[in-house]
Amino acid sequence: MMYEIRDLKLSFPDISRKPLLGPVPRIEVLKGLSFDVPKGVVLGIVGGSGSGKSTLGRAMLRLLEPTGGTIRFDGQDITHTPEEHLRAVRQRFQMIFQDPMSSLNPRRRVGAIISGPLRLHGMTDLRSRVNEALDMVGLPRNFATRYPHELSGGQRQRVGIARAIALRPEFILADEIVSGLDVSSQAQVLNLLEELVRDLGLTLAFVSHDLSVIRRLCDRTLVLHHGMIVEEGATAALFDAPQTAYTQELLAAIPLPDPDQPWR
Amino acid sequence: MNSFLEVRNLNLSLKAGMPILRSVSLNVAAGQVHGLVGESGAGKSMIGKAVLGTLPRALQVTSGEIWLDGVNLNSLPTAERRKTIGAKAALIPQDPLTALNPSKRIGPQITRRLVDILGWQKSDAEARAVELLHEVHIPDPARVMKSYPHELSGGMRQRILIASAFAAEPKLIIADEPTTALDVTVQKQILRLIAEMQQRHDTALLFVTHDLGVVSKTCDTLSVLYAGKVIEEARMRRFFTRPIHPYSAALLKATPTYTNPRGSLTPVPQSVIDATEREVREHDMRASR
Amino acid sequence: MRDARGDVTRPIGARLWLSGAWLALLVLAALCAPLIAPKDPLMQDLFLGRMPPFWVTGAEPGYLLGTDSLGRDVLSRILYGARLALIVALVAGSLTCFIGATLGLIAGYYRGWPDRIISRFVDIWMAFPPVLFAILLIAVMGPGLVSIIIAIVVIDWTRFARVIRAEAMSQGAMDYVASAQVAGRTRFGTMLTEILPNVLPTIVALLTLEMGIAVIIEAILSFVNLSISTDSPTWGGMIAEGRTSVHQAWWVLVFPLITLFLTVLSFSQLGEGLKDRFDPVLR
Amino acid sequence: MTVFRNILIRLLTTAVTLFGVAVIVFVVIRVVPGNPIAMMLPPGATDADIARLQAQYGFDKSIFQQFMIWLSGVMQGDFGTSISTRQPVAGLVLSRLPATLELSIVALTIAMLLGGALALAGTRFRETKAEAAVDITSGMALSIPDFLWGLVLILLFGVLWPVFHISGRISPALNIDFSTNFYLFESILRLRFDVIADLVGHMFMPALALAIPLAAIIAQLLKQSLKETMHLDYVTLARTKGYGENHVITREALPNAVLPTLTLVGVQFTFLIGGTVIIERLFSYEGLGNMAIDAVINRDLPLIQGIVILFAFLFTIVNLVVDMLYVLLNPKLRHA
Repeated sequence: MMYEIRDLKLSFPDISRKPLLGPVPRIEVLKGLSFDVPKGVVLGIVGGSGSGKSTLGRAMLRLLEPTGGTIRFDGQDITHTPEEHLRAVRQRFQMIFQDPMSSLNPRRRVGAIISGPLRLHGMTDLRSRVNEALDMVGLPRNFATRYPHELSGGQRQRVGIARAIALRPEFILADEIVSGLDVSSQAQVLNLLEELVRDLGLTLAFVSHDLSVIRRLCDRTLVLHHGMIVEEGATAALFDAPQTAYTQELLAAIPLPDPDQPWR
Repeated sequence: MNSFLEVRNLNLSLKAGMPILRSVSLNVAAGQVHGLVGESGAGKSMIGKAVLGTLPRALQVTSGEIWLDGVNLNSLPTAERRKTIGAKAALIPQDPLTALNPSKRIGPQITRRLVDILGWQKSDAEARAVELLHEVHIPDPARVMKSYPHELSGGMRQRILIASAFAAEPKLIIADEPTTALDVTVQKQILRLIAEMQQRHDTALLFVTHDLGVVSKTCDTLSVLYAGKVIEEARMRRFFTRPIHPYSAALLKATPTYTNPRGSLTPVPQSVIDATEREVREHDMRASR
Repeated sequence: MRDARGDVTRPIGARLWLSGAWLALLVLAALCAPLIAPKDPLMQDLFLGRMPPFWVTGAEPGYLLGTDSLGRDVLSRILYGARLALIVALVAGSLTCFIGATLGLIAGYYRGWPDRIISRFVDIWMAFPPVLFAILLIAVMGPGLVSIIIAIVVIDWTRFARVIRAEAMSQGAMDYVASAQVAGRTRFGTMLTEILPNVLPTIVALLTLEMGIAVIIEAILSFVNLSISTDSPTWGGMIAEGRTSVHQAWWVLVFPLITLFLTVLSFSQLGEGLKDRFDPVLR
Repeated sequence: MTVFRNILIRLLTTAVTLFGVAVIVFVVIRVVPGNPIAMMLPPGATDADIARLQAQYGFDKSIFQQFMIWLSGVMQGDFGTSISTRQPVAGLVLSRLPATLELSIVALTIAMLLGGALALAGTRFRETKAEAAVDITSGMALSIPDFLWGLVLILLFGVLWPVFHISGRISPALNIDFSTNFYLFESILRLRFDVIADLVGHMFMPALALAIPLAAIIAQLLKQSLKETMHLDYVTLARTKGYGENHVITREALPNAVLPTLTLVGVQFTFLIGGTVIIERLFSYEGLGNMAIDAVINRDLPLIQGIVILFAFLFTIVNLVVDMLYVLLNPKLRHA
C-alpha cells in the first residue's frame, strides 16, 4: 500500500468567532476519513467546493498536520512526524499545484525552479536531469532560461509537472491541475499525466471537482462531501452504478455536450 | 422574426492595433438563446462588452454596427446610448461574489436604477423587486431586500443578479459565464432558472461560455470563435451532431465526458490549429485590402 | 491571475538616469570637495558677510553662490556638506535596512511568537514621534556622527520591519512556499531562497528611500543644532542659518535647500527606478 | 460580541504600548550626562543647594524608584513639575495641546481634500496623460518630507510672494481674550472672521507642509484601491444599468474603495502629528512640538516625559478611532 489512511480528522481554529475567554471554536474540515491508496493506482478525489478535497490532499503530503487519525505512507506512520524527520521522505511524495502562477516562484527561471529540489536532495548532474524532465513534459529545453510569467497557462502547468517528476517520486498528488486550463490544453495535460504514470510507474492522487476528468484518468474514485467519504470504488463501477444519492445527483447535474442527454 | 440584437461586421482592436474581434456578425431574436463559444482569449466576452459599452479602455471598435431592438447604438450620443442600453439590455455576470456592491443593501441594488434611469416611482420599483425575487424562487423577499450581500450564499446572490437583470423588462440579456464559479449541482439550478426567466419574459439571450456541455443544455444557436473570428455558426443540434469546421469538431473531441470510455480524449491537433490560424490570416489580408 | 503591477506602464528610464546622475555628481563632489571647493568652508570674513550670488549686483567675485552672515562661502559649504550627508545616507540607510528588514522577514515568515514580540516593539516604537525621539537620543548621546547614525537606526528600523513583514506574510501564503516544503527545504532555507528574492525589490526601493530620509533627519538635527559640531558645514545647519536671515539673504537658504531637495528626490526615484528595471516580473 | 472583544483587546494593547513608551523614555533620558539641576541654579549655588533641589525632584533615588513615584503620580493625574518653568507639567502640556491639535486637524483636512481630489481625477481619467500626471505629482510629493516642503513654502509664500506669515500662531497686535486655547475653533464659533483670517494666515503654510506628503499617500492608495474596485463586476453592472462614469466612480466604487485606504491613512495621520514637532519649530508655532524641542534642549526631564506620553496617547487614540470607523463603515463587521 502507498497510503493507508485511518479515521483522518483535521480542523482549523475559527478566529472570527473566538469568545472573550475560553478555547477558540474549530471548524471540522475532515471528519474521519479512512481509505487506502494501493501502489500504481490512479485515485480520483472528487467533491464540490467546501468538501475538504484540497485539505485532504495537503494533509496527505503533510503540508498540514492532522488533528486525529493516522496517515501511513508506504508502511511508515507520518501523521505527526516533525518536519525535520519528514524531509528524508519528502522526495518520495510530490505535489502539483492548482495555480502555477502562485506555485512557481515568479523571480526564478524555469531551470532553477526544476533543479532547486534536485539540489536539495543531493542529486548531481542537474542540467541533464532538468533537460530530461523538460523532455518528458514536452517542453523545449531552452525553456529552462525563461521566467514563469513568460509562459502560457498550459506550459506553466507542465513546468509544475516537470518539477514534481524530476525528483522521481513514488507518489504524486495533483490538486485541480487542469481546472484553470482550456479544453485543448486540458486534454494535452491529462494525456501527458497518463503517459507519465504509465512510464514512471507512479501512484497518483488526482483531486478535481470535474467528474468527467476523473472518469477519463482514474482507476479508483473517492467522492467527498462535507469532509466525509460519500462513496468509494473502482471508477467504472462507481460511474455506471452510483450507490449514494449524492453521487447520483452529482452525475445527473453534469451537462454533457450532447443535446440528447436527459438533463432537465 | 423580430431581431432584438444584431451585430454587423464588428471589428475590435487594441489601441496598439492588434485585432481582438474580426468582422463578427450575429443575430439574436426574441425568445432565442444564442451561445458564444471559444477558448480563453477567443474574444467571446468582448462581444457582450461591446454591446453593453463596457469595453476595457485599451480596446476600441474600429468598424461595424450594433443594433439593439431596432436602434443603431453607434448613431446615438454617449449619454443617450448609455440610457438605451440600460433600458433595453442587461447583464448576468460571472462571479456572484463580486457582482453585488458589498456596502449596499440588496433592495436598492435592484430598485435604484429603475428610479434613477427609468424614472419609476420608488414604491413601484420596490413592489417590482419583490415580485422578481418571488419569480427567482427566493423565500422571504422582504427580508432579503434588507440584507447585505455578505449575508447571503453564492447561489442566492446569483438568483438576485438574475432577478435584477430582468427588472426593467429588457429585450436582451447577456449572460457572461454565469455559472463558471458555481458547483455543478448549483449550476444546474441556475441554468434552469435563467431558461425559465428567459422564456417567461420572452427576451433574447446571448450566452457566453467556454463549456460545450452548458451550450448543449441552454442554446438554440451558437457561434464558435477563434482568435476573434466566428469560424462556425450553427443551430445547436446540428453543431453537436455534425460540426462543419474542423476546429469545432476537434474541440468537441477534446472535451472529456464521463459517459465516454477511457482513452477517447484527443487534444486539438496542431494541423487543425495551423489551418484555422491560416484562415484568420487570410481574413486579415482580405480586410486590409 | 496576473500581477497587477505589470499593467502599470511607467517612464522608467528617465527618472532612473536623472536621479542616478545627480547622485553620482554628489558623490564626486563629496570625494573631491577639497579640490573643487573655491574657498575654505570654515573661513570667516566678517567684511564679506551676506554677499549675494554672482548674477546679483553687489556680488563679490570668487563667491559664486554668495556668503552667509559670517562671510563663509555657500558653494564650498554645500560641497563639504555633501560628505556628511552621503556618509549618513549610506551607513545609516544600510544599517537601518539590514536590521529592520531582517526583523520584518522573520516576523512575517515565521509568525508565532517571534512575530508577536517584534510586532509589539514596532507598536511601541510607532507611538513615538520620530523627530522628537531622534532629538532626545542625540541630546542623551551627545552630538556627533556616530550618535546621528545610531539615532536614525533606532527611530527608523520600524519602517522596514512593517513593510517587509507584510510582504513576507503575503508571499508566505503563496503555493511556491508550500512547494518548497514539499521539496523538503528547511524553513530557514525557504525564507532565504523563496521569500527573500520576492521581497528584495521592495527592500531595495525602501533602502534608497531610507537613504534620502537619513539625509533629511541629519538636516533636521543640524537644524535644531544637534548634529555635529556647530561650525562644521552641514546642509541642515546652513538651512537653519538661512531660515533666520531669509528676508536679508535668501541665497543662504535657497541653495542648500535645492541641493537637499534634489538629493532626497533622487534617492527615492532611484529606488523605484531600480525596482522596475531589475525585477524580472515587471520587466 | 467580536466587536466588543476587539475593542477590549485594543484597549489592553494600548495600555501596554503606553507603558512601554513610558519605560523607554524614562530609561533613555536618565542616561543623560549633564545635570539639569545645576543649570537651574545661579552660578554661586552651593552643593547643599543642588542636593536639596535634587531631592525635591527625586533625582537622588534609583531609576526604578523614580519610575514608581512618577507612575503613581500619573495615576492621580500628576505628571510632575517642569524644571525650567517650575509649573506643573500637566497644565503646561494641556495649554499647548490645542494649538497642535488644530494644526494637525487642519492639515488632515487639507490632505484628505487634496488627496481625494487627485485620486478621483486620476481614476476618472485613467489610462490617459492626466493619470500619469497624477502619478508623477504624487510620487514626487510623497518622497519629499514635510520639513522640506515647509522650507519651500517659506520661500514661496514668505519671501517670493509674501502673503502668509512665516512664524507664530497669531499676530500679537490682535489683542483678544480667548476663553480656550483652541483659537481657530473658538473664533469660528464666535464668527470673528478677522481673527480667523489671521489664524489661517499663520497656519496655512505649516498645515500645507504637513498635508502634502499625506495628500500624496492618500492620492496613491485611494486611486489604487479605486482602480481595483473599478474592475469588479458590480461596477460593470452599474454601467450596464445606464449610469455614467462619474456616478459609477463616486457612488459605486468610492464607498468600497475608501475602506482599505482608511487604516493606512490612520497610521499616516499619526506620522503627520509626529511631523508637527519639527514643523512647529520651523514656523515658530507655539504648539506642543516646539515646546518639546525646548524641553530637550533645557533637559527638562519631567516635561519631556509628559510630552512624549501625551504624543503616544494621541497616536493610540487616533488608531483606536480609525479602527472604530472601519467597523462602523463596513457592513460586514457592523452586523457581525
